Amino acid sequence: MIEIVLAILSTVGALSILFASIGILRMPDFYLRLSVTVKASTLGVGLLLICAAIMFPDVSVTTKAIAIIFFLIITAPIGAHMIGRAAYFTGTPLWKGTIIDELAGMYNEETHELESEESDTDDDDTPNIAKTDEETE
Amino acid sequence: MELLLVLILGLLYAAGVYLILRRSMVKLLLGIMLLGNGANILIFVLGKITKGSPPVIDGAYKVFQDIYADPIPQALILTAIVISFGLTSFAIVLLKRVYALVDSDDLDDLNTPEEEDI
Amino acid sequence: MKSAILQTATRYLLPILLLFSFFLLLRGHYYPGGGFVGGLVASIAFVLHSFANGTENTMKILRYKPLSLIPIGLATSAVSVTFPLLFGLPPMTGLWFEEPIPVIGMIGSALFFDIGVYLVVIGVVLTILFTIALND
Amino acid sequence: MLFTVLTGLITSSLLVPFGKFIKTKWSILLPFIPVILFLFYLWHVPVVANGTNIVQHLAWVPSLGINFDFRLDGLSLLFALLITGIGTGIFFYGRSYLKGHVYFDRFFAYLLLFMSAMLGVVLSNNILTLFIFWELTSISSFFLIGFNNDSKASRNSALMALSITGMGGFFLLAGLILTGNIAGTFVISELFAHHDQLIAHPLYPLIVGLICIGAFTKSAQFPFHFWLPGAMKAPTPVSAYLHSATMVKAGVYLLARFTPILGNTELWGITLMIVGGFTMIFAAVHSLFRTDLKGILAYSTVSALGILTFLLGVGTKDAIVAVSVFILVHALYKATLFMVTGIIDHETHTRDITKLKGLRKVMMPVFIASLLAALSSAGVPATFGFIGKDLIYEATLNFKENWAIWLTALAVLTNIGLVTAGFRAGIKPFAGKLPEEFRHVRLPYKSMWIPPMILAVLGILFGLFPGVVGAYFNHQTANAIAGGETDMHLQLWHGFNIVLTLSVATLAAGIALYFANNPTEEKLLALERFNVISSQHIFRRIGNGIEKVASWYTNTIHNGYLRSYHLKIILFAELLLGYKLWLGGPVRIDYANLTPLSWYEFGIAAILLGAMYLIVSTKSRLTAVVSTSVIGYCICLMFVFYSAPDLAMTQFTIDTLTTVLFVLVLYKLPPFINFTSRGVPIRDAIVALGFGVIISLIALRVLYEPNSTAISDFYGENAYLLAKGKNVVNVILVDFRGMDTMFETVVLSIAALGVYSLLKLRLKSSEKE
Amino acid sequence: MIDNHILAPIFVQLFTAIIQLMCWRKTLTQRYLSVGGSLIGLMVAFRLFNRVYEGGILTLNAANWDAPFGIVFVADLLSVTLVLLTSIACFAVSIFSSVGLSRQRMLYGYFPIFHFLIMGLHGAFLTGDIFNLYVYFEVIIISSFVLMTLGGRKAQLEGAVKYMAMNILASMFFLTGIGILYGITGSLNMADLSIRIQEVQNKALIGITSCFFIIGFGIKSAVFPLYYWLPSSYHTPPSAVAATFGGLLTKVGIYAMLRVFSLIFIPDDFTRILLMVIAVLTILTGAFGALIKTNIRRLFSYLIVCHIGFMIGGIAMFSKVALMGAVFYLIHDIMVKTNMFLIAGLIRQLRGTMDMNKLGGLYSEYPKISLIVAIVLFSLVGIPPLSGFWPKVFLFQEAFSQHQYFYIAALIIGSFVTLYVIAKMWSEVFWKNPPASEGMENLFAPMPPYKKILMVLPIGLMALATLYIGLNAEAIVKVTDIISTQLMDPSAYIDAVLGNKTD
Amino acid sequence: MIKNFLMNLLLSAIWVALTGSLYYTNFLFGFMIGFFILWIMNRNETDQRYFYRVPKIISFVFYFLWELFKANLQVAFDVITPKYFFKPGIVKYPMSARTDFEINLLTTMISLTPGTLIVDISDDKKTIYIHVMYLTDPETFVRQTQTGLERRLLAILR
Amino acid sequence: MITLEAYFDYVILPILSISVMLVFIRLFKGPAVVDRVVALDLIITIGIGIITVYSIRSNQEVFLDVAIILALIAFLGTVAFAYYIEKQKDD
Ligand code: NA
Ligand code: NA
Repeated sequence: MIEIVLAILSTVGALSILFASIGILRMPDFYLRLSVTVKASTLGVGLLLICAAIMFPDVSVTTKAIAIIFFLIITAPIGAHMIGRAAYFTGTPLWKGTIIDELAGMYNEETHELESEESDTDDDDTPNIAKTDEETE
Repeated sequence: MELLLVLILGLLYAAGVYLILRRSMVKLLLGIMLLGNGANILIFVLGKITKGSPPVIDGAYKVFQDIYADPIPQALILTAIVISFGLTSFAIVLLKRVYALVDSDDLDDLNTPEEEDI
Repeated sequence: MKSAILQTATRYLLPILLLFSFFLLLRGHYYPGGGFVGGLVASIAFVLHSFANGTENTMKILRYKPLSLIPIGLATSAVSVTFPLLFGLPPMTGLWFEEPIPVIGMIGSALFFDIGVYLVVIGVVLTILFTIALND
Repeated sequence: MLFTVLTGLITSSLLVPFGKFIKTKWSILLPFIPVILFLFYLWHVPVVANGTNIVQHLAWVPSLGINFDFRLDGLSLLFALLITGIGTGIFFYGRSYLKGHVYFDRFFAYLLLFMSAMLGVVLSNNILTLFIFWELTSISSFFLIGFNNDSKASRNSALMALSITGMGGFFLLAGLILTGNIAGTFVISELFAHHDQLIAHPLYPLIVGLICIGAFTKSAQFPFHFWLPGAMKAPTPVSAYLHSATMVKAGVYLLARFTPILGNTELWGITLMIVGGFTMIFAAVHSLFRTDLKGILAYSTVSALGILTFLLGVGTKDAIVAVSVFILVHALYKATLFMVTGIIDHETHTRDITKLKGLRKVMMPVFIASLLAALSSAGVPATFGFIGKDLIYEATLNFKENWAIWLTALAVLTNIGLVTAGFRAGIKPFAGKLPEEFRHVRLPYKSMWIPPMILAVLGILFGLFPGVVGAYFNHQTANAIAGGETDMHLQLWHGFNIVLTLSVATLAAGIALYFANNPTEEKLLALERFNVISSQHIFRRIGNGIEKVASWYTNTIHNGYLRSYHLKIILFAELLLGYKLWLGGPVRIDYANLTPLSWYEFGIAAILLGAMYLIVSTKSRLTAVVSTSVIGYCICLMFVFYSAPDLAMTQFTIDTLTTVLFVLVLYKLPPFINFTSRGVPIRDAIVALGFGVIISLIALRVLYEPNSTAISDFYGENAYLLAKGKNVVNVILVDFRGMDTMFETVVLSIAALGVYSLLKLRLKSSEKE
Repeated sequence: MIDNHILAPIFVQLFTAIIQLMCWRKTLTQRYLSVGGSLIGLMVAFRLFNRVYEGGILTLNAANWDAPFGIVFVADLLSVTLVLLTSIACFAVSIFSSVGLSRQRMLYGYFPIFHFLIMGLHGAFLTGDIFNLYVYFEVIIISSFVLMTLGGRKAQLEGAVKYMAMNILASMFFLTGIGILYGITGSLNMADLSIRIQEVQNKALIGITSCFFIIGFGIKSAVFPLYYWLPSSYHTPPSAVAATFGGLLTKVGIYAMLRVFSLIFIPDDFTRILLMVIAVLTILTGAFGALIKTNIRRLFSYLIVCHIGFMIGGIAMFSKVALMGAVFYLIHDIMVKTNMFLIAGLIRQLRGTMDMNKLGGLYSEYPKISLIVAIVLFSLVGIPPLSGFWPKVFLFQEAFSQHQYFYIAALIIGSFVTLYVIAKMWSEVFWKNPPASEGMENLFAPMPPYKKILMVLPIGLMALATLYIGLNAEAIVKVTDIISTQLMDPSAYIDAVLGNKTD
Repeated sequence: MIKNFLMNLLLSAIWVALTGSLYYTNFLFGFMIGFFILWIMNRNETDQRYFYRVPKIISFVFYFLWELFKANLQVAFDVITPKYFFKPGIVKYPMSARTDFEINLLTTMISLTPGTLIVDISDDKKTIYIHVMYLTDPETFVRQTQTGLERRLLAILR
Repeated sequence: MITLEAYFDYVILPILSISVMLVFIRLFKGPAVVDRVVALDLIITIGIGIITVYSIRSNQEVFLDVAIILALIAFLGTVAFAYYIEKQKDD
């Protein structure tokens, strides 16, 4: 019984990871890659860790597994946010099929400050801000 | 498999050597780091290596019940890693300072003919 | 490079990482860990904090210059190394209290040595990184 | 005898603190040092003349066989007397000559040092001790030649003299040690017994070569002669003392000393004869063209030294007798002439014989001394020089039949030159009408003209009583050189024979030449056209050539490019390791003993390789850093697979920190530029791959070497029981090998301090050190 | 014999450095601590030397683990001699730098790092464990990096990049060698290795391993095809630092070679020929370089290379006499080279430059200082009976016995070039009238008298030590005799280290 | 509320001590028993927030997991099929969440759901910019998130 | 009957290994540095998975300690790179 549970959990976990890696390969732009990979991999690794927690009948192992999942859940979104923001800021192009970009022109170039409302300094044609890129795969 | 490790370490040495033959200071630094890694793996693989049996005595016991990996190379590599961290961090900063003074990453520019600059 | 998300997260991560670094330090004699890794993790905690809040703010938390940790750590290690000389034993000889203490286990000169290492590592890493960060 | 050597050394060093004191009237104390020493050696004359050798031994470095072994035999005594005797004269003379000079004290310090060293050379009974003093004479000579150190010519001459004699010195050292090695002793008196062994040794030619180079450089033999005329930049007392009477004769002394040890062979004889013979005629001719008094004397000295060398090469008993006498003859007249020259120079401020005239009118006593010396040098009958010349001719005439005529001709020609040179130096400045400009010239202090006068008079006295002189001074000298009994009966008058004929002819020809040919600037310039083939020129050319080669070599090999240094180091390593590897034969691989290959390992390895490729090929610096991180993390995983959790943790944290560091530093740097051409990367790649392959092959070979696990087993068994820890790696780090860790933390601390100072410390330009 | 005092020289330096770190930015305190610590270190070293000279080899098992399980420290006569010499140099440099160095440099940790460097040197000389030796090497190189860059002038940093790159490369070779050595023997204790290496079946592998050490130590000691870092960098740091480097750092490479070749890899014919070729080429390379340099410190740098060749030749001949020569030269060289760079520093203080073309007139202005300098310079040249002469006698002797004529030629050339360049330097720097040029500043004259004395004092002390070595060569010969006996027959060393088990 | 939670924890600890087996399952079981006991005891109290919140949290967890699962499937399908179905866009999202903790939790949740990703947060912490994979209409997305995820989350926290 | 061990060995671990290699292809290709950074982050995350499975397979819980460290601090690298990328744009 428990073996079947383990097999299912690990299979789902491994497949999530596989999808994440296929995703990062296939997705047409950076943001989509980022979006696809972070959660799938977190989910996949989380499931594998649950397997480990079940396999070792030890409190300490379960604690560790939970701790790892917890840390992943805290840190993965932060990492994704930081790099996504950096990418956007440095003008990493969006996929041509992107339908809307409400962030465009919201950054203050000098201070990196981000307004919640359109400020009067904004300029939609700021060359450094991400543009949809026809050449992206 | 040891052969794989041997292949890896050989290539680490090769890549390290290739990089220290470049003109860029950053590549020099990366080369040095790769060489260090190569040396570490060499020490590692030349000790007695085992899979899945770390040299940690099981909680309940006082001595090992099973085979365990040779701890000495591990201790040596640990020391070596930490030492190279010290060297590398100093080197990185040196690079930064040299770049600030010479305004170049090119090692060939490091030949000020000035004799009296102390 | 301020990010509100990173800043808030760091608020939880800093204590967690520090706690974890103590954990690694104390259990080093029994499980993977020890002064080095412990010190490295602790310094990473502060580095993270400095990324989120700026190095100046991290320095404020630390109060003292990380550089001053180096001699303290070195002295701790060096004293625990030379301490056995007082008993006519060679330097570095392990001296142990008779009874184990719960959680930590046996207390001995090795632990003090490791604490010294831990402090040195923190001092070193933070000195290096913060000097660079503040130098720009 | 030790005290005689040390006296000079000690007083010399006492002059450092008491320099000011000795500049006062107390300088009168100085000449008494050589006087006392001279009397000491004079007192030994009767004893030594009986054939007794006085030996003294004092241990110094017995383990090396280098001791203060002194031995006073005829040869040593003659030289010791010359050194102290002429030294006495020079000290008196020099005291007046340099009166009031700022560096009066230094001058005498050097001179005392030199005197001691020279005494050491001639008294040593140990060839290494001899060498020590030998080098000291070179050094003190260096300081004396460069005494007028604000003159560039003076400095260059000093450097030249030291270079030539110093180079010879090192050859000599090699030769002496080789001699000692073969004979098994460094003691001269013991070496005599090894004569046959030494000349039979296959390395005998090498010994002769090395020792001759040492002697020839010191005694200014062709082609090393040119330093001596250059050395005339020294103050005249120095020229008189070192560069005519004593130091330059050290080479002759050495050859004489080694004649019984290495001599009596064709190699020895021919070498000395050729070099000496060529030198004597060459220098004699040269002396004819000089207009500078000291130049004339210098070349005639070289010529005289050539004669001595030549005679030692001839090596017959006659020749040796001639040597023993001619040393004394030459010392007496040449020192006199030099001192006279010094007086002239001191009073008239010129040494140009085309300008000097009629000085007899203002300095008669000087003229008398000078005249006597010139006569002796010319070998006019009834002078000691006459006896010397006779003996030379006798030696050449009695040489092997076929050669005798040629050698004699050579000697005659040389002597004609010397006669002329002697007259030019000794008579010409005093002859003729006194020009207006020299009217004010006065006779110098007595202490300046009395010493040359004494020496000149001795030159006549000895000529009048040659038998006594021979018996007391020269007989044992000749015996010492010959290593056996010689026939020494000096006479003023031999009757009319071929030798006398030759002497008279020489004198006549010399006088004729003196009147026929006057040296002028033009002639000297004409002669200098031949400088291209002169040895000085050739040496200088060689020197410049060496300097060019050195410069080319140094700048080529040490070109300032780090990558080229690395390339050379790696190539050297590859050659060395590759050769050793090739010697070891093929590498076998035993698959049975390997741990199984698994998927995850394979995946990680593939990534590692990819990352390595990326790192070497990328043009983006950040990509390179990312790849480095990948490598680090993959290695971390490898450590996990192979049971090293501690390593994995450390590797991972450190890698992350390194990345952070890179990131903090690198953003300011420009992107990589592809500097090099296409060919260079391929070459480097081949070199790099070669290195990797070599390391891999070595690793494979070691992999199958069974190694003892005794120590790691000990750690495993005792980690908990004795060291109270279960993580063996950590126990090793903090206990078994805790010393490593202790100093590893020191490394880290220093790195941090370094980073701190590197970034914070900004020196002001005023802070030099 | 086990003795806790072996580690005293190391710990004196360690604690001096730590306490100085605690007195961060208090330069005056640091100066006192430095001189005091060096003095104590010197006394401790002298005591240790005496004990070993009289009582034989001492050992200490760190952490109380028997050899070969723990790290063992061994004080044989070679080690303690070098420790003593290092302590003397340390004392001199410490005094010199307390007055001769800019306060800015002291503010940023000059003294602690200097003492860490000395500690590393002591450790390297005293340890009996090959990996521990590696750690000390790293202590040495990292502190030398820091000292070399301290001040951060452009030339300094440029030199430091090259210095660092090649020294790290050397460490890499050394570390690789250690890995292989562990792979074939399973031990790191040098005495233990000495025994176990003989049990290794695959002799070719021993040869390969030894090559790593030759290259690693070869780079450290700056021998022919590996020396580039030295002339690229030694002219750049402050003189007090250059003195420590010039006198001591390359010598650690020589020491390490002596140690591993006497204990672990007894030189075979190939190694001897290789080392001899290296020696000859090193001498020539150094001589050539010295010939063309006009900056006195660059000139000294090449002379270091040249004279390293002398010692390597001694090791190459590997016999008792040859090693006596090499060790004697080592002793002489440490004293003289350290002092030479101090002298260079003094000259710089006096004239504000180190370029021979711009220098001059020191002899007439400072005759007594010049005299001291002359002693050192002529010792360097090997003018008998000064210190540089004696080892050459051994080297010549053994070279003739082994028919090493190329080496003899190289010895002659090397000695001659040394003589020539030093005489030239004397003529240019001391005799010549100073050329009139602006920017020439005398930093020495305005110093208060006590500072002047403190600056010349170390040079004088070292010169006295050099004179002692030269004039009382017999004492040194005795020491080198014992040392080379121990090196040629390491059984005493091995017994001292491993024999404790049976006690 | 906190008092209740601590009491509950104490009870579960006592349970673990009584049974003597230190396992998570055992602890969880003890917690459930404790919760039940406390609920029985406090039925008449006015402050019932604790007893409402715990089921809410549980239901939120399941809600979130379900959303996670759905979105994951969708993305996975998109990833492995050759054609792209997504219509990405960056949407400006005005938050109701105010405290740091609320914002943090919300952003984490949004980021962890496949298909959405926080690109940045405005400096006044009122607006977040979300990269959305399957975007039909920005207003719809904002409304759905506000009523779904954010409302449920704030219901627990406030 | 297939054992769970074999299932881990021959199904799960290969899947993970292939995944990690696929991710590396992205790292290799880029094109932007941010792509590489994300790929690196993913590699580490998958690495945590691999370590977890490996620790199950070798029955050694100590390896999970390594996984904890990875989980806790891997993102610092990503943060650092993000910092770098933004800063670099500044200059
Ligand atoms: Na996310
Ligand atoms: Na999402």
